[in-house]
Amino acid sequence: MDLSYGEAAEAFRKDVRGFVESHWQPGERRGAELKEFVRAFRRAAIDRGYLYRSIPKQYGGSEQPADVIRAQVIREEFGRARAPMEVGGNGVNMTVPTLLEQGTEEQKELFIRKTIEGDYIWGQGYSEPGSGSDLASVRTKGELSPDGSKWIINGQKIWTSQGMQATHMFMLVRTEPDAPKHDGITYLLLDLNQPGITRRPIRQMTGEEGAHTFCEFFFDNAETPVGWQVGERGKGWYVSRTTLKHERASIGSADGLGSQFKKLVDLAKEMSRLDDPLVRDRLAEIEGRVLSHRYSSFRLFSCAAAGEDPGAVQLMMKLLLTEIGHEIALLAQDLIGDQGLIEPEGAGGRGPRGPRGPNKWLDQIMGSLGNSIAGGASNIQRNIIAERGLGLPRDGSV
Amino acid sequence: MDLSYGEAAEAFRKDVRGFVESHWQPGERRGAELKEFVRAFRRAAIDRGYLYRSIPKQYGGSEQPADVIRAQVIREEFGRARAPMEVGGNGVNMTVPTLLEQGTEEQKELFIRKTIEGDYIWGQGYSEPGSGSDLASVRTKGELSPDGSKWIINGQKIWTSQGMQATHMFMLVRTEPDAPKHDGITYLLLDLNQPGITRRPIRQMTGEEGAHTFCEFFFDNAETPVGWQVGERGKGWYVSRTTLKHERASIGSADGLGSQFKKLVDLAKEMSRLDDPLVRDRLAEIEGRVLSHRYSSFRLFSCAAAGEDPGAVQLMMKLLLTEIGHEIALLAQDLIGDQGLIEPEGAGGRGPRGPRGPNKWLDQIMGSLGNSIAGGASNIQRNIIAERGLGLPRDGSV
Amino acid sequence: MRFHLTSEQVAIQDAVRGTLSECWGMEQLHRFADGEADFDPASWKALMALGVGGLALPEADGGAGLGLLDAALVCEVAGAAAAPGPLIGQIVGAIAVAACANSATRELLTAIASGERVVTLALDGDLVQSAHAADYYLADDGAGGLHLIEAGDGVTIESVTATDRSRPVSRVSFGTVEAHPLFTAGDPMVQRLRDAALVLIAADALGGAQHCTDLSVEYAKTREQFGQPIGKFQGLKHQLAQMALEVEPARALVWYAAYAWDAGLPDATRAAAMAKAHLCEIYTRTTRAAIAAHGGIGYTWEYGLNYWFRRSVQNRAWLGSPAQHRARAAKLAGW
Amino acid sequence: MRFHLTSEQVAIQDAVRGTLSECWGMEQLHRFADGEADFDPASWKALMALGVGGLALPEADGGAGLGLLDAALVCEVAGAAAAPGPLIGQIVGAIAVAACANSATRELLTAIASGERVVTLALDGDLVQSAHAADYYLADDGAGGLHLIEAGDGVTIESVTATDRSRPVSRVSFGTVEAHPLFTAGDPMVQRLRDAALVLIAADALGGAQHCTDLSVEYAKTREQFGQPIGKFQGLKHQLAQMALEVEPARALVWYAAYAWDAGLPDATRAAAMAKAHLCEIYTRTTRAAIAAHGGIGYTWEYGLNYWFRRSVQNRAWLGSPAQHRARAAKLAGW
Repeated sequence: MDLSYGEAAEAFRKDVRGFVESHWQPGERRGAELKEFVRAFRRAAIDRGYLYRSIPKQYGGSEQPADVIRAQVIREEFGRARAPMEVGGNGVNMTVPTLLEQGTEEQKELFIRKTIEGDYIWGQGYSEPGSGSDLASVRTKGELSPDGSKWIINGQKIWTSQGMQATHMFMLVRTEPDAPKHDGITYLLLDLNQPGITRRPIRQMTGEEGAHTFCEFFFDNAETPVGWQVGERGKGWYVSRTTLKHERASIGSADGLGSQFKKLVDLAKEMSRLDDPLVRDRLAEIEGRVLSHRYSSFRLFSCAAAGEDPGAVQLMMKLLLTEIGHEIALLAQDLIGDQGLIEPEGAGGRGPRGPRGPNKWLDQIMGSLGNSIAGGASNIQRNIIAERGLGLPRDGSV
Repeated sequence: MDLSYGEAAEAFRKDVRGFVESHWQPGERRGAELKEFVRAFRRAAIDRGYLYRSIPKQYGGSEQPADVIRAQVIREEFGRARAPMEVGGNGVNMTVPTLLEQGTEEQKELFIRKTIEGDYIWGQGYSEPGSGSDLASVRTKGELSPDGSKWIINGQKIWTSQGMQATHMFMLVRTEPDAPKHDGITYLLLDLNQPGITRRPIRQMTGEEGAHTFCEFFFDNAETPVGWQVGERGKGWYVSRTTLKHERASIGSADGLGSQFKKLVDLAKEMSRLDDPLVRDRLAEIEGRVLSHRYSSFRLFSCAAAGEDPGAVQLMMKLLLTEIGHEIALLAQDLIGDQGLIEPEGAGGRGPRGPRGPNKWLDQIMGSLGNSIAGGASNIQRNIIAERGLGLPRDGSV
Repeated sequence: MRFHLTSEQVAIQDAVRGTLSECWGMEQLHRFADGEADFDPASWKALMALGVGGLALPEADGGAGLGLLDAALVCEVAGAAAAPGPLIGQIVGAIAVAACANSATRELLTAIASGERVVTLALDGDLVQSAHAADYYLADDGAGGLHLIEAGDGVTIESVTATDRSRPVSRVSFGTVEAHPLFTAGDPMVQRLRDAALVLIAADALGGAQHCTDLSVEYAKTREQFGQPIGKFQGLKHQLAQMALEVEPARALVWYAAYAWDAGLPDATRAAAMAKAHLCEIYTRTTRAAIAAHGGIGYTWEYGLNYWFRRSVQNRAWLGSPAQHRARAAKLAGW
Repeated sequence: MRFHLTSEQVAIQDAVRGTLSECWGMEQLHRFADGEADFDPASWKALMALGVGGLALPEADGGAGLGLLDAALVCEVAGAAAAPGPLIGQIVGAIAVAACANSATRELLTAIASGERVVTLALDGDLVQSAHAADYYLADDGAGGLHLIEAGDGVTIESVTATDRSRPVSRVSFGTVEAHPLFTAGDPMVQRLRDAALVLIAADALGGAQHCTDLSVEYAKTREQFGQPIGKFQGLKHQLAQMALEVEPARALVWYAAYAWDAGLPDATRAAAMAKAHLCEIYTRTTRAAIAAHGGIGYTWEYGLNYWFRRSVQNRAWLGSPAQHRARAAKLAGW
């Protein structure tokens, strides 16, 4: 085994670093000026083939051969310099790949470039109040207008991330009420800037409620042209299953977890608890799982680079991360002790707030519960591991 | 609340203690002589109304009004003096109550006295290799002899405790192969001393094998008179459900657990680990559950004494005990460390054995797993708690 | 021998439950949680009208002549309802004043037992519940003595955003204040009062954990997924059974700790530590499990589960963490 | 960048698995477990014929020129099969002898690498695997130095009933013995050899835990209860998923520890401690979970699961408990 990326990659790293150093000089720019500078930087990065590598040139991508190592090197070098990477979000991660696989030429032309340049921000319209994990139980209705030119949408969607900023939505609506559960659904794109759509932020247990939280959407005769339907009518469920390919493998989540664990150790030190044998033992126990996650993500990354199937472990990463999050939360809560009785600056709710000291861990302590959003998600994960990973018989819950 | 038994009970305690002191003087008696002395002592205790209180005098019992407090006092006083109590075992705990409720006059006459005097030892014939928790899936066949005078039994039973000593068996056999699962079963009594029956001890993971372990029974045209059938033909499943009433509540299991926990603390001291903060914390954490179990058994006992329903907690005691057993096992294993690498005197298997020191905890470390005998028993317990205790919908597994 | 609730005790719990259900529903909880107040006079008056302030006082002192056990049963119901106000401080304060020798101080008893005057705890640290509303602070002097400090001059109160929205704390510091000395360092009552507080916190945790379990079970019965109530899926079913398996047997642990305190048993102090440690662990695990069992809706502010989670955060840290009390219990056992 | 097995490494595991499946099935395991022998020549010869003894040795020393990682992969398969014999001692012994300066000692290398001479570990305590069969004992002198002690005069062996029936230990004490000094106290090789042993124990635990999980999954697919395979009941299903969730990600932890040792990375010692602690915890939990998942049959001696449970008992205690290695890891991290 060898955790170095190899000479070719290091040579490539030189190029990337050189590019970033010469092009990412935001200096004192602010506001609109900075925005324009970022835009220009991204364009240059695309020309170099550093961003949107899986997206054809004609739609604004750089159309590069898939290469997870290069992709990782790019992430590392851009990250090192805090240079802007792909805009990310649902648009780039879900809308674009779906359109590339199943969209019409017109749709690709219409949406992809605007999306990767950040003009269009996409909300996901899958979950509904009644659906939870059972995403196929879509109730939001879609009906063709009398002249057959547009879809009329009525119903409600929930748990839409970035909902307050979203300009567009990709959604599942029930268009064939009488068809079997999975066959009466159509996949639509929707412009959110129209009457007949109201959105409401969902306040979370953390109190968080601002721009970056989840939203609820209410549709009252909202409209979208039939041309914005992706895939066949009634086949929307299968369109939504379009899995994401192309350089998805990354060591990102492991790096995030690693630095979170480092912060946990720092917290123990800050609270003068690092010499407590119980704390040391729990830290080491948690780190055993943190490192298992880290090295497993190396393993996934390595398999992806070699184009090999890593097997069941890839089905376990999400649940593993969730469980480690719970363990970190429990230890963090014991470490902050009394400090946890006051909310940190920035938490939702009333009145003057305490300083953002160790109590800022409350965000993680509560936030770690957010991973179970969408009805017993962890139990769904366990089913996926058991059925797809271990080959145990299905019980009809996924 | 009040954990004393009250004056009446203490007065009664005096009587019992007086009786025991005057009658339980085994002295140097051994073997047959001791056996006869024990027999005589039990007879005297029955005359005094101290043993077999729920069994009518005509069958050899003392036929006393149900009184859990008195029953508990008797247990305590007999226990204090290590005087012999009821013979116990499946016979007294299951056969006798079942016969009292559903047996024919002839059966009561035939079996009860012999059972409570210890002449008949009963094995339970419920589980089969294929059945596990699904006890109603009985495959052992019972067919009437041509002349209709006896049942001919063919098949196999497993997990019969005290199987090597048993003289008789109460069993479920399938007599109506075509009837629905629960309605084709008949409850039979059987004399085990006959050709056509072979028994084999089941060697357990502890290595334990021999007189006190579980057994497998093979029936090859074994016979029993039709008169030994309990309840209606085909209704055996419901006969076997006969629940045990009369003074069942006792603080026994809690006392057992309490002294086991005390031994665990002694082990920590013996291994010089009692000053290890991790050990102290784990001990206190386990004790929280040990005491919850202890005080809950007080609660059950108190409800029984008052003839009130304690509610769901009574469904939880078995699983709680099982889980505490696992926690104790894990800590004990860490406490004995290297000593666990040698089996204690008395463990099954080969060669010379190590001394019976701290390694004797291996019996508990492995034995705590025996609680899950009979297929995922703990999951069955969880279902019982969820369905009968919390009123959640049945899923067809119990 | 009696180790389960009497019909009178059940009746007390029903009365408190009924009263709170009238004046402290989710609507009031939401409003209070986002308001500025650290005290809710309406529910306080309603509770005090039931005489819970003096429940544990001798009849001679105008109390109900009941014990800490009965007070714990009240705190259990209050915990289940996430009731506001320094209920635990009031009960412990009344016991303290009733037990003190100073007749001038004892004159305050009637007003405290009736709840007309509000007492809150100011022990270990500077975070105090209902600090703005309190008339008296039961405070330690750092040297082991206990005092009843009067609100007013010399008491500085700094508002903060409390994590526990149902029992908001403020930062309190004492300068030169009016204080009634209660017990000097070493007086056995000092430990007894701390033990009483621990038992009542454990009882509050018990009620909260029970409530979170009940909510989860109810939700699992009604919420449908994949064409059946989610409570029919064995995975969730067993998780709910596990929650109940933690909470229900622990009830007797709280009962015993209260009973041991009332009966003055030698292991009363240790029983209080065990109950506080064990129930607060369970409360933490149960609130987390309840939110997970609910999925998305459990994570929303509106649904309200988070108020119990936040309450569990305060209960856990209040007067010492579970690990600290387990360490005390180990010491007290002579390990 | 490469962090998954090569086809050669997969082939090595297949070869070892195939060889063991021929000479070490449940029948042999049962016979050995109840026999008096502490060594099984047949399976040992078969394994050594594959060259596993010298796998981690430079080709110059007649080894395969591979690394500890490859040796760990072999130990993983041996753990899955509950293979007998001091395999870990042999591999570590070969590395030790190959690395020592004394040419007379190095002459033993061929016989050791080939498995013709058997090496077992006698570190920390007096319990030694295959003590009767061993030709050499890799022993510490209590002062931090390592020696290769020859079997024979001065070596006293007391037979005991070992808990781990697949790798039975005996009590060994050394009097005046023939010993080849290997490394003196403070020589970095002393720590390196201990680290290697820890990694190989972790690998054995990984294989054993995987085997117990696989057996449980297979059983759940075939065993029927209440008219369906028990593996369809979500309760058990999720327990099996949880077992896999523990074992599979931990595989990479073992890989990394071995890789760090081979590459001589600065965190190699810490990685070895982490792997030993974490995998032995998992091994303990997994064997217990597997027996519970099987129900009655898992508790029988015949079924054989208990051999892996017993093996997990030795792995856990061998060269230090998980808690001890977590404490070391904390120290090594500078916490």
